[in-house]
Amino acid sequence: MIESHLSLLMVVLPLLAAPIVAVLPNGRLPWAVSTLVSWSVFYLAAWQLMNVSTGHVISYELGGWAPPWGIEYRIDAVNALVALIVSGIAALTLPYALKSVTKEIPQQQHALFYAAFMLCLTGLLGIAQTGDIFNLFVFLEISSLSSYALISLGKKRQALTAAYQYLIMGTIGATFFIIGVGLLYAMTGTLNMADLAQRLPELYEHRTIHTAFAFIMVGFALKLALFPLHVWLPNAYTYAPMVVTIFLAATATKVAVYVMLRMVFTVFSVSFIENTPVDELFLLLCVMGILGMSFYAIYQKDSKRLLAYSSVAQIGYMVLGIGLGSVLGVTATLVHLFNHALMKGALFMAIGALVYRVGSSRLEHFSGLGKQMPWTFAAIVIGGLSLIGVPGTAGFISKWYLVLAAIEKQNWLIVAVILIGSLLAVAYVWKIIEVLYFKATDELEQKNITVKEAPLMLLIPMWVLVLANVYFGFNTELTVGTVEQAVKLLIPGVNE
Amino acid sequence: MIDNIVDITLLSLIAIHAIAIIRMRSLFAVVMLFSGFSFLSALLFIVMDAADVAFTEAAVGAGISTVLMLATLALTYTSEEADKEEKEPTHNPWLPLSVVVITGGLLIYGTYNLPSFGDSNAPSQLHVAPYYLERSLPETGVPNVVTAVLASYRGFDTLGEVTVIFTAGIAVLLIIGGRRRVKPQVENRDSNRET
Amino acid sequence: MKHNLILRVVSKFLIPLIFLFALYVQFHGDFGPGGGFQAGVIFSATIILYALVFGVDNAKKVIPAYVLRLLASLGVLIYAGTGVVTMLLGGNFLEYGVLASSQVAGQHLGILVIELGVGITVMSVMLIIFFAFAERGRPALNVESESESELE
Amino acid sequence: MMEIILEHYNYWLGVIIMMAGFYTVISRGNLVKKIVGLNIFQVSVFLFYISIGNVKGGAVPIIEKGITLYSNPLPHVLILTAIVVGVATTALGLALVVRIKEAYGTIEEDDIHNQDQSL
Repeated sequence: MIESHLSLLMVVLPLLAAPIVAVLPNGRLPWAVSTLVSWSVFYLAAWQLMNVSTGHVISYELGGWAPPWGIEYRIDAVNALVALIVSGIAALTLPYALKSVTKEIPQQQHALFYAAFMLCLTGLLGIAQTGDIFNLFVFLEISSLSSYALISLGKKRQALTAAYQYLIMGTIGATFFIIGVGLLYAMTGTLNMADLAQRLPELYEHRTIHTAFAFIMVGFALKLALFPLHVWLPNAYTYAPMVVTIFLAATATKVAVYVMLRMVFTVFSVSFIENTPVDELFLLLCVMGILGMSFYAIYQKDSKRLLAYSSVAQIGYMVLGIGLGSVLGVTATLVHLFNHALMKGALFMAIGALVYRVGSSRLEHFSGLGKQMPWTFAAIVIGGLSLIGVPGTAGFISKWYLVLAAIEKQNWLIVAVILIGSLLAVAYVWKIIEVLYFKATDELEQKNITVKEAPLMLLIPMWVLVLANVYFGFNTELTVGTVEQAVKLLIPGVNE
Repeated sequence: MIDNIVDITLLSLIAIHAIAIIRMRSLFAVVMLFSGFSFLSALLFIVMDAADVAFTEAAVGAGISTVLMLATLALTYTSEEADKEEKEPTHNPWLPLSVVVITGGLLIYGTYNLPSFGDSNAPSQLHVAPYYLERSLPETGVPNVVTAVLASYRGFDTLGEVTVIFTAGIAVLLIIGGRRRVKPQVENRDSNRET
Repeated sequence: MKHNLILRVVSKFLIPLIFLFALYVQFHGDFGPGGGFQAGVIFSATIILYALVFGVDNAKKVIPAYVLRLLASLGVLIYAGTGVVTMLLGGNFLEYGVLASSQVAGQHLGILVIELGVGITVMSVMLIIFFAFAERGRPALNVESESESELE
Repeated sequence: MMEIILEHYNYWLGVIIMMAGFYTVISRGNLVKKIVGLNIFQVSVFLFYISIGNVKGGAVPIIEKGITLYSNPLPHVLILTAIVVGVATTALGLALVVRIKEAYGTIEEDDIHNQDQSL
């Protein structure tokens, strides 16, 4: 009994913290409270994952009303893994935020900033935990509204237009989603995901169901920035304050990918997808996204924008797994979901450390910094290797499973695309490294400026993620083990 | 039948408002038309037995949203630009038009299997809803079923809703809280150096 | 509008009436249409009317900005706190039945309390938004006189 | 034929309104008008939900003695929540518009784009 209360507390803790933080005096207190809350939530998430990794499913009836009449929290290994990613990244981002936010956000806004951050965390965790399709929409909007506000706090004025653009596209996405939910409700009379999964199969032939599925998919393709609906993402990630970029890049799109997985495999099913052209369409868009966006990344002059385009390409890899629709494919998606959060988190934190010292994220301002900030530079190298997918890093594991999934389906085109994508990743990662280490440092030496290594408060969270990238490159028990458990629940009957 | 006539009339009026808003270029007129649009929608909600929704839509759409839009217009146009017209659209309308036609076409296609309007045997009226209508009074003692579902059966959604409103408050304070501050011109250019 | 006598007198009549109506909507939501959200909006309308007729500064004296922020937080805390209390009393989150001796009485109490939370938050957030827009229209402050700036 | 129209006209007119709103959002360059379009788009989705819940001859779902047929309360509840979400989004979007005007001096998308390009 108590265990399921704890699953709910994970969402309610930051929800309670937000209004409290909002009225605290500006200064360190809002930060301290938020950090404490994020750590407790992380602890709960780890505990929850241990609980469900054996195949046990936690069901919690909100308000004491049995589903489908009340709202249900239904947590299996998939939810728990996503919740762990979100809370883990939050628990690392907040310590990092102390220095970074002080530099980027005016002090009179700190309490509100951390309140918005807590709300964003609440929303993302709420999406990850819920088993009710409309409740998901409500928490989606909590996370979206707070992230619009957080993005708009960037220093440059383009942050405002980026936030506005994201607001318009995000709201269109959310509205498409509720159109789909409405159609499903009209046909089945229920909003509970498990209940929907039971009632839908007899309606698979209906046009209305096909339309509903299309709207839900387009809605979330907008939210997760699937090529070609990604246009909001590069601007948002480039102009948002550093901490916000780190947090959103590592969590927000992952949660959207999770929702897509949940919709495709739990609410609908593999047999439904096989009779629609959706899987082929996904594969096509992913191939175009991976190649196009990786190529685009090479030509960027701003480090944040470069990594943002790389994110769009990486989202392609995740959706690729969904498109393949096999056990291996979904395993690859979930493993990459986890690993990509680690590598993008580490890379953006390292870029954040550079920005902290030089005040700009343009590559030309980074020249020669690699020698002056060796720890940050090493973090970028390892993070970059993981992004490319070099053996010995976490990135390799997810690419490996993806290639296996493609070979299993004998889809050699996909295998080729994954390999070319990795080569392109080498090119854009090299671009950052080249500037940092091999570009002449004349300018800096002439002016006799020495740039100090980033402060420990930035280095520690960064290196925790870097080491995680290496650790999960060797020890795959937690990631692949849990994920295999999760996939059994998503695609039942295939593994047994 | 009379229901249908009222229904069609209101819907047509609403559609006319929506289309007029596309064509109208005076922003003040657009906002006023939007207010009318919301008000007519509220009327239609009443016709369709959704009193609570009508009440809220009238207060929010015709009230708060309109006031906020007018405030924004007042803040974004100086007195010299009193005409407050949007610029002539410069882009080719074919791309957005085709997106809209495809989306709309898909939706019309999707309504094919929808139970007919007002059908009391539709799946949506048979599964979860009857439970609320039968049990809410004995279980919660609240005769207004909408309130019972809102506050109790789906109370967690409403907690989320309050949180959304709270988020909006926080967000507006973050974005436009406090008086506008302007730096002297020289410094201003400097801070936009990299833009 | 500050000097229009008719407006001032009429609004002095109207404000208490709208206020009463807001209270009616707040507490009558169980039986008729209405509830916390609608009541909050109507209640904020009384203050907005006051601000339009008597000026934003006077309205802010009635409810200062920090009070609004406190109230907005308070409403959310009342709602979520009710859930925590029901948990402590041995029920699930927001299971109002445990709040009183009988299921129906508990539900009644729970719904009343959370609707109050909704009303408070909605009212204060609407006012926060209104004041933010109203304040923004004033002439800009020159930052040199202040230590911190938004553009920094 | 007449029957199909009578059974579905509510949805169809709803779709037309929906698309009018959607078109306003994606084709217009004025930031305020985009927000208006977004609102129309959302309200039309609300109309669609309430249409789903409507029962011919049903009453407002407030339990009273002697009435047996009510409209479906669940879509009403969902839409109450969605309306609130909509107004929150509108407020946030308009606040951003105000700031964009302060930063760029215009609220036309093309002008903003040109300014960012030229810098």
